[in-house]
Amino acid sequence: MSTAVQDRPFGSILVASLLLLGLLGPVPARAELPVESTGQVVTLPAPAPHWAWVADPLLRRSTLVDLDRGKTLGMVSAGFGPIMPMLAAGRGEVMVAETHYSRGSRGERTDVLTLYDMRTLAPTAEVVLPPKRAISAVPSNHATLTDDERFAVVFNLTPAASISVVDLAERRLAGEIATPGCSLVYAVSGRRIAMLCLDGALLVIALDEGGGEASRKRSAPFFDPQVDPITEKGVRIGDRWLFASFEGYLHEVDLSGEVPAFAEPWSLFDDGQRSDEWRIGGAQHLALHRKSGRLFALMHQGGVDTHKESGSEVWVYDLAGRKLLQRIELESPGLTIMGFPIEVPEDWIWPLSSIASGIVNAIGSAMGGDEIRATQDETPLLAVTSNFGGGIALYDALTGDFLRRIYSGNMTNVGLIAPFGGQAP
Amino acid sequence: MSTAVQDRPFGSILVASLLLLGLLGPVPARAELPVESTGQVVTLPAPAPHWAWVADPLLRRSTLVDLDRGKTLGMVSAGFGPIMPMLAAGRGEVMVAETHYSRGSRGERTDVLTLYDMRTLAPTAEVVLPPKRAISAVPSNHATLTDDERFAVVFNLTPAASISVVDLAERRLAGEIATPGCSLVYAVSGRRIAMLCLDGALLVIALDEGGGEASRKRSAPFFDPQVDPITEKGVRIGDRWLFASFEGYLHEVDLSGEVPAFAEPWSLFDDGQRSDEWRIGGAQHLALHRKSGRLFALMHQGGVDTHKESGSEVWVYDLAGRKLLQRIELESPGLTIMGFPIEVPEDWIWPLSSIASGIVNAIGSAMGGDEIRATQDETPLLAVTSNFGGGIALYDALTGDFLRRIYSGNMTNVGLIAPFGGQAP
Amino acid sequence: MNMDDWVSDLTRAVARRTSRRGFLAGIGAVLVGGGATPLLPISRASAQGAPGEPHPDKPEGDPEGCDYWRYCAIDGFLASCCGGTHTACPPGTEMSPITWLGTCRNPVDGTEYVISYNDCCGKEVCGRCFCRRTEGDKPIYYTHKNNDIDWCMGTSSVIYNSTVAIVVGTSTKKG
Amino acid sequence: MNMDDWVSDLTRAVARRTSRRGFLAGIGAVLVGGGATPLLPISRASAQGAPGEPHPDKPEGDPEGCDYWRYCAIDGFLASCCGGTHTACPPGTEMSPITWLGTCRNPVDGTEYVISYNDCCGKEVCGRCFCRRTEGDKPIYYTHKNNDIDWCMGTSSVIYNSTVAIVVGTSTKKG
Repeated sequence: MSTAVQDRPFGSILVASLLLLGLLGPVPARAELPVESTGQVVTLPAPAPHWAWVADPLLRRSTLVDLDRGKTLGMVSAGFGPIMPMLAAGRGEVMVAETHYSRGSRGERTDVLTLYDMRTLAPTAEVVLPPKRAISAVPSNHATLTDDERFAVVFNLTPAASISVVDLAERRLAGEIATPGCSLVYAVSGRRIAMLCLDGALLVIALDEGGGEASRKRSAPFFDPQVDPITEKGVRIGDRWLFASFEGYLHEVDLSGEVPAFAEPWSLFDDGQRSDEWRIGGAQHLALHRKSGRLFALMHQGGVDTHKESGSEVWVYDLAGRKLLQRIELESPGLTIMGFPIEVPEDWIWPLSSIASGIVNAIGSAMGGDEIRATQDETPLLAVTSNFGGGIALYDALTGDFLRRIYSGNMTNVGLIAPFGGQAP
Repeated sequence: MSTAVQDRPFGSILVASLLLLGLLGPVPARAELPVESTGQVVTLPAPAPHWAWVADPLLRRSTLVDLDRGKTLGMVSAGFGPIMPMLAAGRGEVMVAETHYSRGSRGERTDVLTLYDMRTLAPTAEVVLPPKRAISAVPSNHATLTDDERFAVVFNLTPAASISVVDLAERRLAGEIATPGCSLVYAVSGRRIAMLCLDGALLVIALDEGGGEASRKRSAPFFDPQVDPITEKGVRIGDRWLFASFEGYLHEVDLSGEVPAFAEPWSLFDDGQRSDEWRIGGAQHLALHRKSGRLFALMHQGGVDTHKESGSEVWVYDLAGRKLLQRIELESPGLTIMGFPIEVPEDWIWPLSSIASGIVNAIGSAMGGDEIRATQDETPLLAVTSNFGGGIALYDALTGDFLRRIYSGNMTNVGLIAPFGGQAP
Repeated sequence: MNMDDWVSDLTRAVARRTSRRGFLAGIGAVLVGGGATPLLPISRASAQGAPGEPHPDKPEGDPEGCDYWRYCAIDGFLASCCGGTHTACPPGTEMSPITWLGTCRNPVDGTEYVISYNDCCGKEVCGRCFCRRTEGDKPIYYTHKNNDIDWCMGTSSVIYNSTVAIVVGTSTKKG
Repeated sequence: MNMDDWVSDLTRAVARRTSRRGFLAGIGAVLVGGGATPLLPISRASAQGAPGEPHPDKPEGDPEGCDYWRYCAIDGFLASCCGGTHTACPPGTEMSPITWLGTCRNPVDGTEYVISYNDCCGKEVCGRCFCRRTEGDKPIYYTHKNNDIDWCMGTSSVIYNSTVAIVVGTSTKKG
C-alpha cells in the first residue's frame, strides 16, 4: 500500500489520517482488490484522423472528442470567448490565444498565447500578447499558424485592427503589425497572412525571418461589401481560400502566385432554389473534404439578412465541377440540458413515446446546424453542431448518410475543428 | 445631439465616425425621436423586502431578483464557486468572498473580499484574504458578517480549518484564527461566531475590538455525528440556530447566554411519517419566517443517506409549538434550457398541449426543490429553487398557496438569499 | 401514414408555426420563451405580428421583447431584461462607448433611425432575453456594422453582459 | 378523470419509474441520460438493477456509469467520462492528493473497500456523467467524509473538473 501512495507528496498524510481515524483495516492476506495508485493522469495517444475539438464558450473550454467512439478525450480551459485551439502537429502542441482578468470579469487584463502539449494537454509555455486580441461570436480565423508552424498570428481589434506575431521557436512576441481597415487572418504558404478589408480588398502580409513585416500587398476590391458581402467564414484548400457571399455566390481566392487571383464567383443556387429563398447560414457554414473535392455548405430557407440562421440542410458540391451533388436533410444535432443528452427512454409506452420523440426531434430540428466540419481521411466524417446544444451529429461525408449523435459534455457548441491535423492544406 | 454624447469620453469618436461614414443624416427640424444619451447605467432603488439573490455557479454570479415583478435587477460576478453575497444593510454594501486565478483556471490564486455598493452593484473596495477560503457545493454559512457589520468572517479549509477576519471599517484583513476540527461560521450577537466541530461540539469565538480572538469556548458534544449528524444547513432566529439531523430531529442551539444551551431535539416526523421514509433533503432545506414563527423544511421520501435528495414537499411547522401545520406539495420550480424557461405555448392543440405540459411538469416535479427561503415581511413569500434549473417557484409563506414561477436568467440555482435584509435575526 | 408518423408530423408542424429568429428560432420556437414574460412569451411574441410591427395595444412595442423595433440588428442579451433598460445598462456594468450600428424603422413614425448598440460590460453574461436580429448586419471586416464582435472596447473589461439600443440620429436611408 | 389529467398522470407515472438519484433523479429520470452511452442510458441504468449490483453480463459494473460500485459516496463528474479513467484524471488536470473517503461494497467479492475520491483539478468543470451518491456522506464539519467540499486542495488550482474513485484499502466495517 505504501508503495502506491509514496510517490505523492500528500500520500503519506492521507494514509496517516486513515490509520489515525481507524478507517483502514489491515490489508487481508488474500486481498480481493489491490490497493491502487493515486496521482495518475492520462496521457493521450497520437492524434487520430477522427478526433475533433468543439468549443464551449459557456464552459470556457474546447473539448477534444473521439468522433468514432463518442468519447471525450480531454479539454483546454482558456478563459473568455470561443476557445479555438491552433493545432501544430509538427510541434506536438496545441495553442490558444486567451484573455484573462485578474478578478474574473474585471481587474487587469492579460492576453496570452498558451502552448499546451498535445499528449498531456498541460500548459508548457505562454507568451504575453498585447491586450488587444479580437473576441467575437464567430469562432474562425481570429488566429492562425504560419504553414511552417514557426509563427502564430493573432488578430487584434480595439477597434483599430492589427496583428500580433508570436515566434514559436523562441517563445516570444515578435511584434505587432498595424493593418488598418483589414481584419481576420487567413494563412497561406510562404509565411503569408491574408486579411479581408472594409472595401472588399485583400491585404496580404508576408512575415520575415524574425516575424516582422517583410511585405504588404493590397489587392483591388474583389467584391462589394455594400452589395453582396462575402462572409468571413472561409475554408482553405491549398493556397486557395473559398468564401460564400450572403447571396450565395462562391468566391475563390487563389494566393499561390505573387498576385492574388480572383476566380469569377459561381452561384451555389440555381434559379429555382434562389426563388425558393435558399440561403447560406450559420457560424461555420462551409466545410471541405480536400481529397474528394467535396464542398459542404449549411443551407436554410429565409429572407434577406438571414446569414446567421441555422441550416436545415447541408448541400454538397463538387468543387472542381462547380456542381451540386447532394442535399442532406439534417437530423437533429442533439438536444441537451446542461450538457446532458435528451433522448426518449425506450421503455416509454405509446403514445407517450412517439409524442415525446416527436417533440425532442422537433426541438432538435428547429435548432438546426450552426457549424460543419469534415475530417480529411479516406473515410471522412461530416460533423454538425448546434450553438444551443451539446450534441454532435455525424454523417458519412462521402455518402451523406446520417450515422449517429455523440455528446461531449459541452452545453453550447461554437467552433468545430477537425481533423486534429488542423487548418493546414 | 452633441450634448447627449459629450459627457462620454468616446462619444466624440462615435459621432465623428458616424459623420465620416455618412451614416448620420441631419437631425430633422421636427425630430420624431430625440437623440438619446449613451453611457447611462441603472442605479437601484432602496432594497425591498421581496428582493432575493440567487447564486448560479455555472454563470459565476449571483442574480438579484424582484420576486414580485419577476424582474432581474442586476448581478454580481465573482468567480469560482457559489457566489453568496453578504448583505450589510447598515453599510449599504454587498460583500462577496471570491477566488480568482491569474489564468482563469490556473496560475496564481488570489482570494479577496470584494465590497459592492448596494445601489450600483459596482465594486468599491477589496481586501485580499489568505488564499484558503473553503469552497463547496453547500452554499450557506461559509462566510458571515458580525451582527454590528464591523467584521466579515470567512471560513477557510486547506484542509486545516481557520477563519479570516476582515475589518470592514478599516478595509483591511484583521487576521486569521485557527479553528482546528471546527468548520463553517454561524454569527450570533456580541461579535461572536459559532462553528460546528468534528465531534459534535460547538466552538464559539468572540472577536475583540480589532478583530482578533477575544475568547474561545468549546461546548461538550451536543450530538453524535456518527449516529445522527445534524446538517450544516442551519437557520437563525435571534440568538438561536436551528439544525435538522439526517434522521429528522430538530436541534435548537441557544447562544444568547454565556454558555450555549441545547434544547432537547424534537422530531419533525411522527411514527407513521417516519415509517413512510419521509426525510429532510436538499441544499438549503430549512427556512424561517421569524415573525410568524413558521419553520419550513424540504421533505422527500427516501432511504438512509438521501439527505441531499431534492424535496417533493415543504412541511411547515409552528416552531414554538413544535407542531406540523401544513404540507405543501411542490409545483415544478420551472424547467429551463440554457436559462430560458420552458413552458408549453398556449396555442398548441390537444392532445399535444396536455402531453407536452405533462412532460414538462413531470420533469419539473422530478427536479424537485433544493433550496427554500422565506422573506421576512408581513406578506411573506416562500421561494423554492432547483439546482438544475433557473426557475423560482413562489408560494404564499402564510397559506402555502402556489403563486407563480419566475425566471432570473440563471441556468443553475445554488444558494438563495432572501430577504435583501440578510441573515441577521 | 401510421400513428407514430402522424404524431411526429403534427409536433413538427406546430413547432414550425412560430418565428425562426435567433435563439427563438432554435429551441425557442418550440417550447421556450424569452425571459420577459415568463409563462407564455411565444404566444406573446407571435401575437405582436411581424417583426418590428407594433401591437395595436402598444404601438411603440415592448423593449423587453426581441421584436421591439430598435433591435433590428442586435445580437445579444437585452439589457432591459437584465436590470437595465433599452437605453441604460444594468447596475454595475459599464457601457461601451464604441459600438456597432443598425438602421431600424420605427413603426410609429415610419422614420429610419440610426441605432447604436452599446454593450454593457464587466459582469458575466446576463443569460436573459437572448435576441439575435441581423438586419443590415455585415461581416467582421465591415466592423462597425457587425454584431458578432464583442464590442466591450474602451471599457475597463471586455467581459460581455448585455446590450442596449440607443437612438443616435435619423438615417439618410429615410424614405 | 378527464383525458388531460389522465395523460399528465401517465407521464408522471412513467417519469417516476426510474431512479431518483443525483442528477438522474432530476431531469435525468425523465428524458435525460448520462454521457457514457448517449442514446438510452436511462434504460441501461435501470437494466443494471439496484445500485451497486452488477449486471450479469458485467459483474464488475461499468466505470462510466453512476451505478458502478466504487461511486457509492461520490458527488461530481466521473473522470472516466471526461478523458480519464475511474482511477486516473483526464489529461492536463492534476489529481488532488487530499480526498474524502467512502466505504463501498464490491458486489463481486462482497468486500467493503475504502475508496478515496480524488478530485481532478485545474480545468473547468467536465460537465459529463454527473453522479451524486451519498452513502456514508457526512456534513462539511465531518470533513474527510464530505463530498460537497471542493477537494482540489494541495493542487496548484482549486478549479474542479472531475473525480476518480481509488481503492486505498479494505474497511474495518467488513462483515
